[in-house]
Amino acid sequence: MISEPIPTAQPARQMANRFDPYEDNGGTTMALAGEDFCIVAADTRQSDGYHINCRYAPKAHQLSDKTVIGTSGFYADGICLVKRIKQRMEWYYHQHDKVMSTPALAQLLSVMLYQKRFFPYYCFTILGGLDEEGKGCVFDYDSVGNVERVKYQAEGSGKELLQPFLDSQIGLKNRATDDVLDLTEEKAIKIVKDAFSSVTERDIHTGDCVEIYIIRKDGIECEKYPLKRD
Amino acid sequence: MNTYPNPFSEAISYQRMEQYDQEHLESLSNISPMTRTQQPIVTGTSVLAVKYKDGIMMTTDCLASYGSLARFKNIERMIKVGNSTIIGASGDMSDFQYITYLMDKLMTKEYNANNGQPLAPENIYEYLSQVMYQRRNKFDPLWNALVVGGYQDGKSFLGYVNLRGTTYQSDTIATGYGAYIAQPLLRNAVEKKNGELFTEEEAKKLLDDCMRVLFYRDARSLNKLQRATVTAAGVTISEPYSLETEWGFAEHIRGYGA
Amino acid sequence: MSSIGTGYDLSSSTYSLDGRIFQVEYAMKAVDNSGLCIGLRAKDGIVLAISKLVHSKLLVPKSNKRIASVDQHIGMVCPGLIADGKALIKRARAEAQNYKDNFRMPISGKMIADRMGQFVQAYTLYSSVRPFGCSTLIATYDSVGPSLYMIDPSGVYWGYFGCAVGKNKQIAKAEIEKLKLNELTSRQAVMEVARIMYSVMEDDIKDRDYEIEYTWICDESDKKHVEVPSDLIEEAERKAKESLDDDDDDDMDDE
Amino acid sequence: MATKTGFNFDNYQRNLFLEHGKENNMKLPKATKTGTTIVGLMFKDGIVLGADTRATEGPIVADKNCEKIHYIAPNMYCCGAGTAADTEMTTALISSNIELHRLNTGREARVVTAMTMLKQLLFKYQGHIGAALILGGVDCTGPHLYTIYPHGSTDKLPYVTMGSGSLAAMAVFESKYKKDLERQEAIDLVAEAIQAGIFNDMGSGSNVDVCVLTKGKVDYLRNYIKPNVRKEKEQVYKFNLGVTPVIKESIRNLVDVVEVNEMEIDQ
Amino acid sequence: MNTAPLKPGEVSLGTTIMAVQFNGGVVVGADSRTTTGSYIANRVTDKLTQVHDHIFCCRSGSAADTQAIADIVHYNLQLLAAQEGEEPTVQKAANLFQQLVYQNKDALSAGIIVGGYDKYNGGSVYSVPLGGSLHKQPFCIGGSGSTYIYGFCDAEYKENMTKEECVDFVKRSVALAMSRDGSSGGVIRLAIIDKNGVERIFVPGNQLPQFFEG
Amino acid sequence: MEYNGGAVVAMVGKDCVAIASDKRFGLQLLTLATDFEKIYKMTDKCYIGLAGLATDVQTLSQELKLKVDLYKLREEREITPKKFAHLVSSTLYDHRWGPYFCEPCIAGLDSDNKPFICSTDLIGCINFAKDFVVCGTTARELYGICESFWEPDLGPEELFEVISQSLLNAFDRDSQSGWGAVVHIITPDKIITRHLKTRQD
Repeated sequence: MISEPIPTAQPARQMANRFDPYEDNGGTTMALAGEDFCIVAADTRQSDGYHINCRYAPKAHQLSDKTVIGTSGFYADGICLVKRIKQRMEWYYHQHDKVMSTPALAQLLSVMLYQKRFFPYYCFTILGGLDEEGKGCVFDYDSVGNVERVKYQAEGSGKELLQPFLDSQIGLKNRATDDVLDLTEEKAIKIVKDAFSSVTERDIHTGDCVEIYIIRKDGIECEKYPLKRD
Repeated sequence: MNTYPNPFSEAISYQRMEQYDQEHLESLSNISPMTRTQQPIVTGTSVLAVKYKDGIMMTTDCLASYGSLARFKNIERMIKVGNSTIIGASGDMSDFQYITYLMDKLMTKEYNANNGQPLAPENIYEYLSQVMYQRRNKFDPLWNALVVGGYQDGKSFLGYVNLRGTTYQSDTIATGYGAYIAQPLLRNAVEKKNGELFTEEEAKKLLDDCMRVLFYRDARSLNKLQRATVTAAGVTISEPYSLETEWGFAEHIRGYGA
Repeated sequence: MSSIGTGYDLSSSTYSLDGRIFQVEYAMKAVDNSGLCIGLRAKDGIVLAISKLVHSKLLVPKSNKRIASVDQHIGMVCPGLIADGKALIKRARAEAQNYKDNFRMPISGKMIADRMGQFVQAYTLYSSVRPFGCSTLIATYDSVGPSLYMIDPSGVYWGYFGCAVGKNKQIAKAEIEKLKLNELTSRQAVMEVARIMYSVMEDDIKDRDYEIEYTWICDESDKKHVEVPSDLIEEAERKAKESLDDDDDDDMDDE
Repeated sequence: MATKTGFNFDNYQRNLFLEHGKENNMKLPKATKTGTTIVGLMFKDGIVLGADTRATEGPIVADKNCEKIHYIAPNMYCCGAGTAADTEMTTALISSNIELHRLNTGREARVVTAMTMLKQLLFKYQGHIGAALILGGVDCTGPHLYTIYPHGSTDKLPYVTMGSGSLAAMAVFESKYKKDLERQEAIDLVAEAIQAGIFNDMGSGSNVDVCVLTKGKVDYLRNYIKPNVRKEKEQVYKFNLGVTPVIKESIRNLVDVVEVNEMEIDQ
Repeated sequence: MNTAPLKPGEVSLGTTIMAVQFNGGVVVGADSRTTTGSYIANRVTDKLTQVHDHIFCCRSGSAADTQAIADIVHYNLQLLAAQEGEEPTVQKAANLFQQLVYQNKDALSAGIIVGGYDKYNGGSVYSVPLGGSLHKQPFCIGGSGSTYIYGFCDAEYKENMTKEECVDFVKRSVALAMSRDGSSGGVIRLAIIDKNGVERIFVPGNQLPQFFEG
Repeated sequence: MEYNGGAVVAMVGKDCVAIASDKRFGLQLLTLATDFEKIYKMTDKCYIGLAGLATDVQTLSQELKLKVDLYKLREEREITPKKFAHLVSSTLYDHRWGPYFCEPCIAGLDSDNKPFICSTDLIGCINFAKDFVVCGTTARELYGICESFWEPDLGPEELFEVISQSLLNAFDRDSQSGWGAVVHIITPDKIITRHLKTRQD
């Protein structure tokens, strides 16, 4: 309460004493690599605490005809990172007269994240696309630039919920029988949709809509799939 | 057994004091660039804005609070930038005045350049977002949540940016308590229209209804509001006005229980 | 300016024996070669105009503006060496912004004129620099009302009701002096400016490509420095040409 | 055997040590909270209570369809927000005390009695019992609606909301509430308020529960609206039998399988 | 700090409360705002609590604490009245409040004004501020909003006001505090207590006295 | 919770229920034993899985077993899973101000052989679920994967595969649980217990 007699009016002190430069805007992203395609997906909810800021704030961004990036965590950092990458790609294009390849981008991204080692971008990034040979590739990052090339990965607020499902369905882990993964594009999209609808059931930060980018050698397609909005 | 005072104790403690002072000063100077951060002092509460048929409509009240003191009751919390953009601010008023100055500086530069391509609302929003984000990078944020509304070439624009540079664009935006109290009503109204846009009258009524609820429920609000519109005709900010309120149901409430 | 430098004209840091600074006077000559530039202070605003030759048919019409805004309420034109003029405009903008940075208010006409006067004057003091080869007309509309200043290359500045710089400025000045500026509206002033421009330039322009730029700052323009509306310019130029033709007719009659 | 009543503090010191001891910094597991939107509304003939059905553990949905409108007495129900176990146990305790009270007095309990019991209990625990409640009921003195805060303060109002979605729900009430609503209007308004919470507050979600209390009658409309039914999955993830590697198996039979000879039965 | 600060999440009565003597009784008044942070949890609270037929208390501070205290005093006064066979005096009620607040000062945050009428003393006003002291005053203001109107009240208060003057004084004072204090607001509730009983006055939020706004 | 680690999950099938746990016993990131089963038999057709601080897991399991046995002596009947759930709940809530650091999952068939599962939080808030319940350090992983894999009306063997695959893939992504797993499938006439082959890292 406000103690009974206040000597003088006091300025508001509702904010923390020390400014916290980070905000967690939540959201889940994932990517998986097929033989000749790649899928990057991210939900579109932007939240702050228990409040939904916006139901459509895209977290996946197309960088070139062969690459898509997904970031979750602190939205402003994510946007800034994407902007800087696009700028670097532009410079690269003008210097070398070719579009940066996905693996080259992946390396650049790692360096850019590490450059801010002591004031990191608070975002969980996934880069997906086609490599020079036209094969699907996925790169997974932590917030300070550790990078790993993987077949499939989930990141963001729903990471723990999503990853075991991918392990089972795409990684075919823990199976005594000789199951073979025949990952067609249609099947992969179905898995992505189910993965997101499942995460939405249990993770409060994920929902509203998922944007699924399908990267093929002849271009990128973006499919929107509605999720629950509660 | 008697104990003798240590003849050196005073010297030692003095030395320690000095050491402490030194360390203390060092530690102070080490953290001083990080402790520049202030807190909001003179503050404004919610800003509400919606897209409607003719452009953008935005509402704020006229209050600037000093803690819980309703200190200034004739504050304008919206500014016109150029002929097709408006910025509404909640949060610290000194920072908002600085933003006003920045905007004037930007627009003067544009005016002098006179290049025949006036800044679109999107451009002003982008500039503002970058300013806000860069200031948070310096641990010296502009303590505001800002709403940028604009209408140009037949397109409405509505964007939000806060002290950390977080941005989003939406058909309805509300800052401060408005985000919790008004936004549900605004979203509901938009969904009920099924993709159609509000007419001017509908938008006015919607925002007034929301401001009324905010006046009922936000202890830092005032029943003295201004409404701004951005349309093809330009930017207008209304004179302050008040809303009808309802209290009658409370007359016969007695006590808190028994 | 009939004196010959005889060695005292090599530096603006050197006086001549009779106490003149030839470099500054040469700078004024440079201004006199400029296309005619007129500023009129009417009762509710100011009109600026400058004529300029179009050097090449390849230039986009109406490009390469000579009159610039320094702030929303300040117009400025620097007849004379174009590049020097640009430098002055840049400086003026910096001064206007600097004033705003400090005082959070738009700079007054008096202050900007004073600041620019000092700046121009500083370039008459040192051997390492050359005085500006241009005069400066500053048109402002501030809390005191409309005002017009002209700074010449020496750094001297005065407030004017009307002034003319450049080729045939004497004739133009004589024409301006006939006007009752305190009774003129800005609209009428535009007409007058166009008329004077055409009557004075007459000979030079007969066979050369030229443009005249008009700007104003008045109540009609919301106290902002903007280009004069094109319909008004057209009307003014048409009338100016008509009166020229009349004069020609008169001349013929005389003959 | 003498039974001790009340809370058991055996582990209290130990847990302090585990959580804050010199070399320990164990995190206490999160208790289930109901972020929650709960509301109550007085209408012409009684009270309508409403609640969402989401229970959360931090950012995870622990229960998608829990019940937050608790039974107190045949003429009284109570919505709970806050620490789920606390709302659950507090209302159960008061419910039982009210029943005893009813048996002792031989009269239907009054709402104000339950309210007083609740506020005194919560005040005793000084806010440590994290139960924010909306109590509604109809008794011989008419319909009553109260809110009870965790620290034990109460309010008596014609329309109330609580929980993390209370602001969203209150916005709906403040803009649409009217005195003496009809029953269906009241239910619709309550459902709209709860849905404002469900869709705008991430601590609230799933379905709308409604409870209508009128003189001598209670209609508990469990899952009155289900605006968040999960869509059919794109495919079914069934596994072939034997896909999981098993090391050893043991079977405990609960039923003795006896070979019965038909002949013997006949005899 | 020997008084309890507000516990996290506790509901507080940011409050402007007031009690004034006039010839023949007292007028008590209060705003109606209850806040958690700057959210208004209840905009039409009744902070005037009747603890006996002719005795009111005005509550400020923690809603839970003041309600608990008022309930206890209410109970004790009823008991006392039954035992003594006559109405309790205002002073007795005030003493009860003082005891409770003083003895539990480290657990409570409650600032209370007691006002009422009894046949021995007529109208009287007592203040029990945070630490649990007791002060008899001709008029008394309390709560966070009161800081804004001390000057006004000192200037405007007159001894031996009529009932009407007194009501007007309380109304204007509370309205002034409400207009400046974010923690006070809503409606003004008044109660006039004299030998005839209690008369309640209600001033809705849209009919408050108006003052300079700027 | 994070001190010893552990994962427990229970699921409903068609006329059967399954409950499974990992077998790791650790001290933070150090694994001490790989035969620590966290599921305890309470009655013939009711099992409880307890994830959390190992000492509390054991204490609580014994306290509960005592209470269940006393109930049987007093009432001369088996406690039903639902009643048992309330018993667990009130036992935990007794310790509201000094809770046991563990979360139970309960699975069983009631007297009509109707499946029953539930979980509670550490102070006894019951979550009656119709599909699955999870607890332990692997809860988030389990929530996600069960949400995708669980289907209504699974037979005992199908249910076994679903619960096993869910558990195995979930705890592989949790450093604090794993190292073997055990699954109990409770059907009206028998309890099948299977130990699973898992990664040992």
